Amino acid sequence: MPPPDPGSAPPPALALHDVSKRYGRRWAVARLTYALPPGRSLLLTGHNGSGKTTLLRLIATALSPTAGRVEVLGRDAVADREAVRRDVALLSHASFLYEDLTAHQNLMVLGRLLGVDAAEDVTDGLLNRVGLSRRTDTPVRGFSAGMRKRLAIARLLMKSPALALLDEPFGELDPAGIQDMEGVIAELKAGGTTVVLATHLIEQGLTLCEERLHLQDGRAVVA
Amino acid sequence: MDKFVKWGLPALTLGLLGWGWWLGLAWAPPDREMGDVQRIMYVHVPLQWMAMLAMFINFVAAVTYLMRQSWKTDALAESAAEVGLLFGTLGMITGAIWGRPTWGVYWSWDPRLTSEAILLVAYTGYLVLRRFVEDPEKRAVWSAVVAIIGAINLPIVWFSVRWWRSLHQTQSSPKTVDPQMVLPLRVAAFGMLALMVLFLVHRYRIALAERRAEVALPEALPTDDPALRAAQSSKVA
Amino acid sequence: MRKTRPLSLLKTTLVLIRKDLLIEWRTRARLNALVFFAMATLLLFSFALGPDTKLLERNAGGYLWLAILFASVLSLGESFRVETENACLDGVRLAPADARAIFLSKALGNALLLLALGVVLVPVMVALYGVRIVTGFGDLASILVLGSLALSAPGTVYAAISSHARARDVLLPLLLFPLVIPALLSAAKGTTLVLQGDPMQQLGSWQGLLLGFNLIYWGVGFVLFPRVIED
Amino acid sequence: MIALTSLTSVSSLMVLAQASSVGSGRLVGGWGYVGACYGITVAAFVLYSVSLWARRPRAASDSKE
Repeated sequence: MPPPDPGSAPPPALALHDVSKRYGRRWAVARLTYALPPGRSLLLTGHNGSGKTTLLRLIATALSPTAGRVEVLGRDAVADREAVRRDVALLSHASFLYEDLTAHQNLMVLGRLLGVDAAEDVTDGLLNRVGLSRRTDTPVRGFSAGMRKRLAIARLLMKSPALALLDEPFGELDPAGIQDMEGVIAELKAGGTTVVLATHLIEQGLTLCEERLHLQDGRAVVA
Repeated sequence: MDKFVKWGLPALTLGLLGWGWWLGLAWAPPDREMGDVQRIMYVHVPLQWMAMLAMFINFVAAVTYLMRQSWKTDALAESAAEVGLLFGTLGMITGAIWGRPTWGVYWSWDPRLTSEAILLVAYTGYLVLRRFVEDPEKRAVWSAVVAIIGAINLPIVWFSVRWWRSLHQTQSSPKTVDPQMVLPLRVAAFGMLALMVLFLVHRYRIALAERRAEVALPEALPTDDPALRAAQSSKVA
Repeated sequence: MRKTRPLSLLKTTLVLIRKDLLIEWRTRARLNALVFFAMATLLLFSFALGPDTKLLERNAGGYLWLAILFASVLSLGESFRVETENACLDGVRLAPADARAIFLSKALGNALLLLALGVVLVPVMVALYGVRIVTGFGDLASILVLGSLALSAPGTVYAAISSHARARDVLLPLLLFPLVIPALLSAAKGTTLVLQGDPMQQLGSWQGLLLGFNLIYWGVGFVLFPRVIED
Repeated sequence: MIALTSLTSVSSLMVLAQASSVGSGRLVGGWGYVGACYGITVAAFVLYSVSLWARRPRAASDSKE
């Protein structure tokens, strides 16, 4: 991909060019073409197994497409993998958390990997933000599902990504947690982050996102 | 091509192997020291050569796969490993039987036999790994990595075992090469080569068919896109 | 936006090693169990062979390295089990951390662990088998360091592979054992020479073989590991 | 032609296997070892051929190559 020249309009935060991903004989994502207009956020809907998670993992470069091209901010997700990874953060079903480390240590590992300045202060601030400031020194093994979700979102915020991919962020959260999560997402958007949100809670999603893409058997369906 | 594999190759195999073994068993003179037992050479040595060749094919296919993914090289690597394992095991068994009258024991920790035994265990591991990974793509990549590492290991094993043995005594296997032994060995080796190719071709077809059953091959992108279908049907109408 | 700067390969490796050692420290009960497992292995060799002290003395080096090898299978498997639990390996590589840095950190961390295990086991071996360290501690240390490194580099690649396969507990030793035979052989021979004296100056060639093994497999692992963990 | 050669050689092989007491040279005899080697090898090849035949691809792609 040639880099976008600086004079022209900004590249879409996310562009899919005929993207397919195969697992064995099954096409989890099949010939998906889509471009997200700049400054907008995307709501992904669809039943279980419709390809939402696979699509998010493709965008996050956790998977490579079998065919087609994923572009994030104008950069190819395979050829320019390293740079795309710096811009993208994924909140996935798997929490990416080390069970044997504390909340604080988990965030510090990521902070150091990213080369975050003053990682200690940032970590404390983030733990405070997600309401875990009283449990910072408890190993994750003792956390409830909701607390893991909060810590995972703190992990995502540590990266302050240009594109945030949220896979079922409201799952396993109590009503207060859902409200907090909505606040976090609104904050991310206010800070200039593009959000791609996959959720069953279509109502919440529609208030947060301007665009919508409905998936069925890995294909886009006009909603 | 298909006809050759089906009829020509088996006939060639039987002919060459039969001729070579007849030469080896009846025509060639017995060895000066080992007598008739030496006739094992005409089956043992070609087996070893073909095992090496098959393992080499496996290595090349694995490297090729990592450079450019294709189900064909993956299938070839799998077939070569299995056929190589068969030839290698037989080579080792015949070697051990040969060792009995020559050295008085079946197993002498001769560097060649020992290295081969290690190699065979490594390739058994390779085939077991292939069984235990369900995702065909991951299986192909991982087994290619294992094949490459295993092939690199072979010379290291060879040197280390030879060193390790040389501290005790050097095992020299007497090989007085009579010109009349060369011909049967050559013919038998070509026969064995034909047989290996025959096995390889058939095993490769099986492997490729298995891959076909497991994956929609990459060339076959899904085409039943509703939008596309609609466009086509409108064109027809 | 928060200020971040990309780390060098070395820096990333150090961060990851620090994380792995922190996890080992926080789960030190597991670590203790590993040490006792290795000690029990040493002890069992002496039971299996009966009270023939001559035999034990002569083969002490081999038994030491067999104990380390068995323990290494457990520790290698464990070091990747930690990473697969919540898909942490995905989290690390998407952070992003260079896959080669992940290899280096895992392999170095495991080598460090095996080295520590070796240091603990040597006095146990001396006591159990009645051997003496003849040629000096420097030689023994070099064999321990080279041997641990030699087990952990290919071990890391294979542990990464088998951690995602079915029957991983069987698969790892099946893949690893034939591969590390040269390393095991030279480490055991080298240790035996250290314990029984080296009149014919053979120690150097075994050290050389170990060094060569290390160079090859650290190189191969460095190149191939990214293919193993990236999709 | 080739088939004919193979036929004669197979039959001569069988005859040879029976006349196993003919030995010369320093290490006398040992035809048993020779027979075992050739026998095991041929048996394994036959078994493997059978296994290949049993696993043969049955789909339509059989005729494609």
